[in-house]
This record gives sequence, structure tokens and C-alpha cells, in this order.
Amino acid sequence: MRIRTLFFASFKDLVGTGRIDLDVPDGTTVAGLVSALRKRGGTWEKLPAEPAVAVNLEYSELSRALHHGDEVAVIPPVAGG
Amino acid sequence: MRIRTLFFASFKDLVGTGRIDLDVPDGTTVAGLVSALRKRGGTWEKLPAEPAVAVNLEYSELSRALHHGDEVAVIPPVAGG
Amino acid sequence: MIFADLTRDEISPQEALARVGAPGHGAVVLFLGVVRDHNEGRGVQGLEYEAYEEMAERVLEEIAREAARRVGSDRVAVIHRVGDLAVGDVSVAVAVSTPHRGEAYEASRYVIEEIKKRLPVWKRERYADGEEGWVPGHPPGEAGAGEGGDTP
Amino acid sequence: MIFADLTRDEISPQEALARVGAPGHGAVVLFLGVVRDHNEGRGVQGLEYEAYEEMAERVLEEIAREAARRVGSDRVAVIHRVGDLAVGDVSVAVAVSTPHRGEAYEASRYVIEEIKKRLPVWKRERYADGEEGWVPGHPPGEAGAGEGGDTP
Repeated sequence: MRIRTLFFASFKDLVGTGRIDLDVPDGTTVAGLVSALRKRGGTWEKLPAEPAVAVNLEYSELSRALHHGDEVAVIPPVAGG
Repeated sequence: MRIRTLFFASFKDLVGTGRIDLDVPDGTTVAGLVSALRKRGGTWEKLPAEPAVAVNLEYSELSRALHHGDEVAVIPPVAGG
Repeated sequence: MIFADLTRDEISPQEALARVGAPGHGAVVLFLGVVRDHNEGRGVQGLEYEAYEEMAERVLEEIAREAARRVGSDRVAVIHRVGDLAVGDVSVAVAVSTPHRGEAYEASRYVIEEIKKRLPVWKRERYADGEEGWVPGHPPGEAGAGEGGDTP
Repeated sequence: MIFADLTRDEISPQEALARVGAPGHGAVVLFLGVVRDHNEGRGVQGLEYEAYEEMAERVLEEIAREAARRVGSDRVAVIHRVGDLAVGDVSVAVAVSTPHRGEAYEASRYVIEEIKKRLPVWKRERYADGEEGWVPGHPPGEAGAGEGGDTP
């Protein structure tokens, strides 16, 4: 299944892109996706192993199973206000 | 010595005037003044025996000794804000 | 700048805001007291604030200075209205700015609580049924004044 | 009316105030976050807020609704700016009205604390010495986020 992942702020600077579409096996969890991203090597390895994430615009557990078309965001520490 | 006393809001309604000038003996305290006011009889007796008071624009103890020309205010419960 | 004023004119929240703020201040808190259409279950049409004006101006400034000192800010503005007010009118505006938000909230709250406790101002309500009456109020300085009962 | 907005335009405190208030509401609290000229001891010339906009709009509205529910009010307005801001610009405005003041302060504080904890927004500061950098921020949802350190 195809999953879009978004990166913001310092994470976007780190991986050099604001988004990536990856094909991952059915049943992949958010944690599995993060692991696959980190395995791309280079600066991708510097993404945290357990970042805050959102799935389809809501904060989510890393254990959540993904479905085709889900939009995942890897959320760096926030600094609004 | 001559002392001016001011009344506001419900106390003004009670005694029927916003101010009164009284001659009291030297050394009279605020408490003594209040007592003299209450002795005027009629609705004056309904003034509290120990009201909040201000002398020369500052809250004051009832034990404070007054001096000629002091301005005393008998302060009903406040309701600003 | 500490600013304290008792006024018969309509209170402008913008004016209160314009009196606070500084390049190092990241937080502004504005409190507005507004005349409600009811109190203690009775419909209210309007009210009159009477003040011991000379003293109230002093007390208002004292309170503003105390609040500023408590949080180490020099930007506190407080404006209290007197005279006749209609429902929806602003009766009091308190503006504070500080470097960080905790202090701004603290100073703001301090000012309004102290006003309720000790500002020599009295409120006469005009009720929907045509009656009028002085709102009971709080003995000046008494602990717990203000937040009890049905007052805003 | 619950109002939540993420905007690239200058924030108007008056607009935030105009979105709250009701005939039975005696208290209004407005909080403004303002860009300071320094942070952690460094001179700041301006900053950029980046947001995960679609999510931030949702979270902002969620927070406003939560605050309203907590105090039983239906008047909470929150506006957060994104894009480039200069020193003195308002980055966030939170307006709340309630019948009594305790609830207005509580709801106001709740909104700003939750924004600091979980709004997906990031801040890049431009320093006086020409450098730039992302402000460290707080892991979303972590307790104690926001009021620590040197944030406004």
C-alpha cells in the first residue's frame, strides 16, 4: 500500500524534503513506517526512532496500523503560541 | 476641632446626606466620631458601630486619632469591578 | 508605565491595550468587566457606579502599582468606569504585559480581585421590574471578597 | 460561537474581542502572545511560524471547544498567526467570555497552555547576529510544556 509521509520544520531540514510517498506492506504500523524511513540511510537515520506522529490530521500511537492512502506526519517538538 | 465626614451609596441614603461637619473634642478617634454620629439618633443610629472608614483618602483603623481638618469617609461594603 | 483612571466615558479596550506592551514583553492579558443582563436571578437593565472619586483614583493606582511590583513589570493599565452604564458596557478594563504569560495572568487577576476587595465604588442596579437597589458588596479588605456569590 | 483560525494576516485583538461576549457574560479575558526582541539571551529580529496547516486548524478548534466545555461557555475565539512576523507582532490571540471571571481566566489559560503543548506549529527565529534557527519546542502532549524555559 502507498503511504504519504510529511515532514515539517527541523525534520524537513533534516531529510531534505517535506514529503515522501512510500510503498509498504499491508498491515504496516506507524512504527514500521518510521523504521522504514530511518533505514533509507544518511540523514534519515537521524529521525527519532519514536517521534510524535499524526495520522490523517490527528495525533496517533506508533502502534496504529496504517491503511492505503493514509497521510502520516512526523511531528517535531512543537513551538506555537 | 472640626471634622468633615462623607457618606456614600447606601450610607448616604441612610443618613440623608453626603457629608456633615462636626465639632468634636481634640483627641477624638475615628471610633469616637462614629459613636458621635450614631448618637444623632433616627436613621443615624443604623450606621454600623464599626464601619470601614477612610481618613484623608486612605483606609484607616478605628483607633486612629483625628486632627483638625481631617476628612473622614464611612465606607459601605464595596462593589466595584 | 503604570496607568490608572476613573472615568465617566465609555471604556475603550484598545486604549487599555495601547498602554501596555514593550519590546521584551511576550504576553499581554486584558480583562474586561461587562454589565450583565441579570444578577442573582433578576433581570438588570442598567446600573450606576458611584465612587468616592478622589480616594478611588488613589486606590486604583495603588493596586496597579502593587500588581506591577508583584510580577516585576512596569506595564499595568486599569480603567474603571463610574456613572450610568447599560447592559454590555465595559465597567472595568485591566491590561498587563510581561515578558512571560504566567506573570501577566497573575498580575491581571490580582488587580481585579483587589478592585473587588477595596475600591471605594458602589453599584446601584436598575432591575427589569422597575425597582432599583444597591448591590450588597463586600466589606473592604475582607478575604474572599469578590469571587463569591453572583458577581462577574 | 466557537471560533478558531490560522492566518497569515496581522491579528486584530479587536476582532478576537468582537467574537466573544453575550448579554449574560460579565467577564472577558483576552490573551495576546507577542513576538519579543530576545529569547534565551539572544537578540531576535523576527521569526517565521511554520504550521501543518490542515492539522493545526483542527487542533486549534479542538482546543477552543475543550476550553469552552470546561467552563460551560460558548464564547471562545482563538487566532494563531503563521508566516513571517516582526518583533511586536501578535502571534496568537485568545478571547473568552463567561458569566463570571474565574471561568474566563481558566479557559483562557487552558487554551494557551494546550497550544504550547500540542499545536503543530514551529518557530524559526532570526537573530540579531544574522543566524537563524528552529526554537527547540516541546514534544507534543508532554506535561509541563510551555511555561518552562524562556517562552512567553
